[in-house]
Amino acid sequence: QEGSTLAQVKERGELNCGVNTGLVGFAAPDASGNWTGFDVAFCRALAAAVLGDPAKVKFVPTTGQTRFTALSSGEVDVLARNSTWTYSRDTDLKLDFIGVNYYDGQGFMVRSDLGVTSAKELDGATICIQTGTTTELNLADYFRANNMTYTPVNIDSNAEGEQQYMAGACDAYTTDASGLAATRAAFADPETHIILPEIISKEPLGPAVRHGDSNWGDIARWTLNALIAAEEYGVTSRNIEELVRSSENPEVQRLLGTTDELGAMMGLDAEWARRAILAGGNYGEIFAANIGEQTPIGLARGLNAQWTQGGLLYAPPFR
Amino acid sequence: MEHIERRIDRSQMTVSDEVAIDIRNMNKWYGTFHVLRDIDLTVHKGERIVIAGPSGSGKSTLIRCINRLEEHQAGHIVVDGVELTSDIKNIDKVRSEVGMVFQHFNLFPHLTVLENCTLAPIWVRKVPRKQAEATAMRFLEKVKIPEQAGKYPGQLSGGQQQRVAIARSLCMQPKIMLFDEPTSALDPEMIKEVLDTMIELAEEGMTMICVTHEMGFAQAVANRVIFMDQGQIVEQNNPTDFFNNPKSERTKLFLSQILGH
Amino acid sequence: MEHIERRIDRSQMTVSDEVAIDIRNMNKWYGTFHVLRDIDLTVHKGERIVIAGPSGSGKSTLIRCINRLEEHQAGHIVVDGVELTSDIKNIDKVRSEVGMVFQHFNLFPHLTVLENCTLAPIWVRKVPRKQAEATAMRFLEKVKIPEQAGKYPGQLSGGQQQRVAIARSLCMQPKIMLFDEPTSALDPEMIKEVLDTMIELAEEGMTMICVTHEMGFAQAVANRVIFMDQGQIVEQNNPTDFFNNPKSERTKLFLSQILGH
Amino acid sequence: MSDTHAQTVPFVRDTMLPSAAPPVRESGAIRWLRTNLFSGPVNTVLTLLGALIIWFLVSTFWDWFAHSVWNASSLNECRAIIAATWGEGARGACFAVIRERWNQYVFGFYPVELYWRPTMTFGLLMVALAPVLFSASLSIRRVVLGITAVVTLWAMVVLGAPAGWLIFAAAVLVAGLVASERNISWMLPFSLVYPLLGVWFLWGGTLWGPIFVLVGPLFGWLAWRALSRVSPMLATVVAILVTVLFWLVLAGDAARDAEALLPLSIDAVRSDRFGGFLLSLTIGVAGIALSLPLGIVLALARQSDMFLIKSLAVIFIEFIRGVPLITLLFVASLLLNYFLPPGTNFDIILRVIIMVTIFAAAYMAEVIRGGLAALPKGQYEAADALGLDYWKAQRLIVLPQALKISIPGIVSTFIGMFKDTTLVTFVGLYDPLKSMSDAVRANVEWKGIYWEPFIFVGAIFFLICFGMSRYSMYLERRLQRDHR
Amino acid sequence: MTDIRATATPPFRLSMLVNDQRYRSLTFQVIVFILVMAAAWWLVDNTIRNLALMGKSFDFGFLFQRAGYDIPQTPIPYTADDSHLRASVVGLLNTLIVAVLGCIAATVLGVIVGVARLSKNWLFARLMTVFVEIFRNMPLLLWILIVYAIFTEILPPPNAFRGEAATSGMILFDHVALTNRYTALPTLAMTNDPGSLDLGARITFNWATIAFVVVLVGGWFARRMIASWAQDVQDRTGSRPTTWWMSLAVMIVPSLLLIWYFGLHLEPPTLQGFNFTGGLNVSNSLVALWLALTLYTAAFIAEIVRAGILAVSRGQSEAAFALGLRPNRTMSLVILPQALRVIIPPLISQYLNLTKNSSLAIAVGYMDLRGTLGGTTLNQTGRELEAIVLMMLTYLALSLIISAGMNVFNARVKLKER
Ligand SMILES: Nc1ncnc2c1ncn2[C@@H]1O[C@H](COP(=O)(O)OP(=O)(O)OP(=O)(O)O)[C@@H](O)[C@H]1O
Ligand SMILES: Nc1ncnc2c1ncn2[C@@H]1O[C@H](COP(=O)(O)OP(=O)(O)OP(=O)(O)O)[C@@H](O)[C@H]1O
Ligand SMILES: [Mg+2]
Ligand SMILES: [Mg+2]
Repeated sequence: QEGSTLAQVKERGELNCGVNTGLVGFAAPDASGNWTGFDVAFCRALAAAVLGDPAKVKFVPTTGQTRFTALSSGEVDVLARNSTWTYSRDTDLKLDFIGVNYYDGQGFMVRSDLGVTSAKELDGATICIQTGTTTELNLADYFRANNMTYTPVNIDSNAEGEQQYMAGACDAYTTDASGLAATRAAFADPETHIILPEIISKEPLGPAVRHGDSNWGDIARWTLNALIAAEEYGVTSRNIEELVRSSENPEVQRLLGTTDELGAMMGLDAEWARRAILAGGNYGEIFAANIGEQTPIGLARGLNAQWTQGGLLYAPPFR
Repeated sequence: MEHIERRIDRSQMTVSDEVAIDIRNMNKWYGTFHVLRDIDLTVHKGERIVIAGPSGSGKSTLIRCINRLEEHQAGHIVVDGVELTSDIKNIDKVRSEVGMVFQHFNLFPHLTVLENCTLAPIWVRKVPRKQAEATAMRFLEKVKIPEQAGKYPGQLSGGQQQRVAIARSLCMQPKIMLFDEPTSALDPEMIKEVLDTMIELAEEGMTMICVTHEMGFAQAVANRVIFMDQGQIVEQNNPTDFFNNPKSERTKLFLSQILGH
Repeated sequence: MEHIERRIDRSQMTVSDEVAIDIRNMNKWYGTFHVLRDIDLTVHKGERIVIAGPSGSGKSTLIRCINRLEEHQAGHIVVDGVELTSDIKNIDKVRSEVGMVFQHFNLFPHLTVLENCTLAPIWVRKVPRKQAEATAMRFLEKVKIPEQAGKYPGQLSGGQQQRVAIARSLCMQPKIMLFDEPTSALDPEMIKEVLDTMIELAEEGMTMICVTHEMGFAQAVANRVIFMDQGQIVEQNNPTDFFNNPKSERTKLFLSQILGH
Repeated sequence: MSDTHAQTVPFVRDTMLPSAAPPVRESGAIRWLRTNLFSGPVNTVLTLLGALIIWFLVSTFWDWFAHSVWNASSLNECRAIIAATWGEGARGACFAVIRERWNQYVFGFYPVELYWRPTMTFGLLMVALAPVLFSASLSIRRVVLGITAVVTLWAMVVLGAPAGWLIFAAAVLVAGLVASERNISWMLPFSLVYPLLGVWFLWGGTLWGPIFVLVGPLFGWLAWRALSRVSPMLATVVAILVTVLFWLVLAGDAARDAEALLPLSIDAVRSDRFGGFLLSLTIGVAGIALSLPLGIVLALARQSDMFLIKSLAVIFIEFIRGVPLITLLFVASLLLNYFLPPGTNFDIILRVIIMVTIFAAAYMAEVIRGGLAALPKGQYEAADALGLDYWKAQRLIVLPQALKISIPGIVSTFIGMFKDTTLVTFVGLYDPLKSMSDAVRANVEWKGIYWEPFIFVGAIFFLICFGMSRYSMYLERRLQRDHR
Repeated sequence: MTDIRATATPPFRLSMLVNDQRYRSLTFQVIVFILVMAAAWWLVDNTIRNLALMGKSFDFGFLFQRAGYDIPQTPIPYTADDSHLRASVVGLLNTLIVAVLGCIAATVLGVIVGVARLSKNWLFARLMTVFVEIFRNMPLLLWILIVYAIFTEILPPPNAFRGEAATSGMILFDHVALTNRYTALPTLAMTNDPGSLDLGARITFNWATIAFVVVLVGGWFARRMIASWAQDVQDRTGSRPTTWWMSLAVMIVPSLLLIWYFGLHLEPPTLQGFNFTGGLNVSNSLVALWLALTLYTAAFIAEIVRAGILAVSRGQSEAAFALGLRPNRTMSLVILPQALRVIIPPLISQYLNLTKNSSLAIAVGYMDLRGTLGGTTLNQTGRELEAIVLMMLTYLALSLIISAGMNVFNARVKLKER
């Protein structure tokens, strides 16, 4: 177990977590440099599970260019940077996506006064797009498939994309629908922008780890699953202490480590999941706190609801 | 002094009555500094005038005004019948009549000696190159360095360079030559070469104004020596009287310093 | 010639039997050009040798070989008992015994005169600064410019600079001094100052080898004059005989040119 | 006197003419205007053109600057204030963002309660630099150190530095001032340890680390002393080996043990907290300090007679100069991990500093080579003839002169490097120009603010770079005066 | 004589490795060589082990895979179906385009500013000084961002040109539209299209283009012939014939003929749908990058030009004036030939800098070599090692070509000096 990621992280006493350089709601530093966001919460949960302290995370801001390299070179232990799980990334880039923490799809945002109601009407349009993302490829494919032309305006960061779009340097801004919603929500006049109904791709976003260290992959995967499962079983950061003492549900007991030593199977202690949930709450709490409808981002759960609520979130059983 | 070996027979040289340069009441200021004050000076064709005076007395400024390298602010300067005003045509006319030799030669280092000499004739006088080169060679022969024609100025000694500078001016066949301390940047051995050349020019009757401290030269060739101080002409006389019998106190003082060593 | 006013009383000066420099069969090539050919030369302690010869005859090369600024390719050079091979220790030893004065002084312009003189004693001989400065002042006094100690070389005249260069070499308390045309870059007035200094050195019995064309100096101080041509020693003799009674044709020719003007 | 013939006869002036004032049109403002602005048709046109440009710039930007708002908490508030004060449709700058976020532009995400530490570090930097940069002029030293002392201490008090550190900083600053009056070379030891102190102040952690880093060369020196009689070269090799071995093998553990015995540490601040001008200055100063010696070594290597050394230097220099800095930064962030043993990982700021240093050193080497080539051969020969060995000759004779000649080039390399520190934005570091502004704009309040941060950041860069270029001119003049 | 040299060799001892001049440098070099080789081996070994650990290989096969992304500006035909290699070539061409345009513009502007700084006009000279200091002392990245922001924030979007109540109008007789996305330029249309020359790899050249190039190059040679004829006449007769109209004619008349023959005319871009079409849309990222590079580099070039002119002493122009040469002749015959020698070498290194600085295209999303090969391609394929190595080598080759050009030029200029 010497060179394993888990051992390294423990030895270092700190989890290196690759995040976006700044995407409001998902990962962004505030004025004093504290990172917050949906992806950030996962990192904290993982740190809590492994190291026992959600604060023991070093956030490494990565650009679209540097993110996978940072992971494969070992600069970060886990990449939680709204990255799409694709075949080639999983195989050729030698990453292991450990699950999906946000089901997304690529969409378009336009000004409502443009008079466009469908992406099919965007023939000849100028479209702002972040380089180095899957969206770039999806866009090319979509327009070819529909026999349309477009002019890409390549941008480097989300902030820049907003600037270009706001100034009218592009007719449409395309990125993951969640990002669009977040961007639109932050506008001074959100009602004058519409997000077109077409979702042109599947964008399952999830954390990734390096290929080859399955145990570390398991830890990350099951931390995510623990957060999802916690929501399913109604375990929240507020009632967790009580449930530890009183829960009758055997699945919850296993999850919280009151019975069975599930943690030991991954080289962790029994209370790993308890700490992960305590770090920022269960999946639902994290969602609500960072990107939910009460936040300026205002995303609905949609596909990201639990399977019991008609969504796609479905954590495998803890046993 | 000992450089000058021959004296010109002044009686042989004609000073015509025609006026070459006429300066009237000329004044010049640098900012508020009054460099030249009420200069009156008439130079006849064929005259050879030496201007002497302490440093900063305005000698250089005066002769630079004559070909309008400096602008005067009051009075008149008429050169060969052309008055120097800010009219560009007049300036051009005057400059092509007046040759000037500088203390630091100011040869063009990127051109050969021959090219230095033919540049102005070709571009200003519109002389065919062949002819310009022939003329240039003639003058290079006169200054005794025809064999250096193909070299670049950097490859010549100071004395040779100054002679090229003289030849370059002569190639424009000027009516008047101005010299501004032509020998003061030279090593002693080279001074002689240059002075010899100038004496030869004087013998041929060239109108010359020469700022110099070579008093031997002045005694040998000048018709007139002008002594300047504080921007004004303090004394002028023929060289014999000037050196032997200076009138003003300043002149006496200056001569005692100059001839002292 | 007229620079030299006094003659050394040679009888007073001792030339010991000890050998200071012994050059045997030395040859040197630049590429394929054979600059020095079969040089044999023995210099005793206290000897003062003047080397003369036409330009390009290898004089500079010879003395530069003696402190290994140039490498010889065949033969032996033994300086003060140490043979010059490519062994660095020997080279260092020889260099600290041999002082050298160059034609162009080669003072260090970024250091004051005093610093120029103390640099090598402090860094090579590891002399304490105080002591080095005291020595330096002594030698600056000897060359008669103690008052310039605080100035930079750029502020001195050529003659003063050359004297500083001599003092700088002396500060290393060398057993042998080499001079490579020490006066040829100087103006005539300054030559005297430097030659006087060198004569004084000679009077104190310093072993000296001097490349120079100052025949007056040679006659005044040298024990031996060596005449070189085409990389070989053509003639050597005491100065009196050398100048009055040269044997080889080349020497005669050379002397006639040198003494001609 | 105006009679022509009067001139041909002897003439003596009895009374000297007094100096007169120039004619009105030849003097004062009018003449100045005439000669400097309206001396000809072309000049007049140029003057008008210039005036037009100035008018255009002023009229375009005047009201924007005049209507600037310094007190607001969001862009919308700014706009509201501008609209309320100067009427609907008025344009105005919203410098409130600078007021609100200046600390981020200056310190990045450095912990607020520790702002005094970088402040002190850069204040003391001036003291450390004084013996090197302002060695010649007492008055300049007095001014620079005086201002530094006052500003640093004031800032530290304002930023809430603990009393102990205030006293420490004051002590060093006063010592600097005193040394500056007496003999500035007394401060040289401080200048020498400053790099380690500076690193410690900025990053914090245990002081034992820097101390043991210093101890390494000490052992090296001891080894050198012991062996230098036997063979200087062997001694040097051994000394370097001892030093490096000490650093690699012993220093880390020793520091840890010492820390356990006697804790000497301040709050550690991680690299990811660095940003803004703090980051730029850290990279810039480190790059400058490191690239000069490396550049000198490269230049000497390139001038060497040894074919292999020379070729290696040429290849290295030409390679580095042939590629854009940005690609080197990508190497630092993407490829360095390929080239190091699996599992090694070191600080991204350190990696960037290394790359920036290498980049600047290659340019520096060329600049210094120019200076070396300009030295007459006689200087080398004189040094040889005096028995100085290669290194002594280089250090005492050659480099002081070559560096002096190269000062303008060296400083412009520094300026270029300092400007280039903004490029770290492309490897995910928070430079003051782009990343920091993007981060500020990522907040809802400041979304859409562009010009004000640009102006603020640009102005600071301008001040620093312009200051450096003026300083190099001063230095050049001073050295010319000194030695010629 | 022959064996003299041989006798000088003393027997070899081990200590000579350190103490002997001849062997010492050899020893040192051998040690350095071993160290360098060891370091290189260490790096390569680490790389191999790291690659193995990550399960990656080092091969350039990815260059031939489908790129899958679009590029806004393609000097040669390119679609998302083309290979990464072709995308990289497109990027390289884009780098060259901005570099060449930048070098030309920066030279022109730099020379103007440099000369203007020496102008006697106080106001103008000061203004130029301010320009130079401002641009030299702030980061290039800042200028790129500012210029780009000016374009996007200040210029109108295309739909401001739409309809009756258009808030913006096209300039230059309705042929050019400045928008915040691009500058819409008119197309050159031909009524008599001669077809294209196909070079393979879908690179085509219209015969008309080729004809124009031929005519222009021919015209240039003709101009030189006219100049040498004029020189000849001047040499013979002294007066130089006025040739500017002839030069103009040989450059322009054949072109006019070609224009007439091919029926070449401008077709203004029209606003269709979202954007202007039918013309050439030069994206703002290119224009902004080009402009920022130009302004920034021009400030440096201005200083070089100024220093070059100042290096020619005042005496030179005075001597020329005294000979009666006019100021413009003085400039062309005396000052410039001398100043150029000082100016050219640093000028070329500014060209080098500009070319390398063009990699800051990343800030405005201009798809240059770094944006394609070192950007999207790297990202999509995950081949950072190969992509970056290839990219660095390409830049290196560009630099070496430029500096080789400089050396040739220097050698030629030097020759004239002696
Ligand atoms: N361009 C200028 N601006 C201001 N003052 C000047 C300028 N040129 C010369 N002067 C001043 O004008 C005065 C006369 O200068 P000028 O060169 O004519 O003297 P000079 O008699 O030739 O002296 P020298 O023998 O040293 O050459 C001097 O005091 C000089 O300082
Ligand atoms: N580094 C060198 N490489 C090749 N040839 C050289 C070198 N140095 C000197 N020479 C040649 O060696 C010969 C002897 O040179 P040296 O300088 O010793 O002559 P010299 O007698 O001192 O002449 P001078 O009186 O001119 O100083 C000359 O022909 C010279 O051209
Ligand atoms: Mg004068
Ligand atoms: Mg010699």
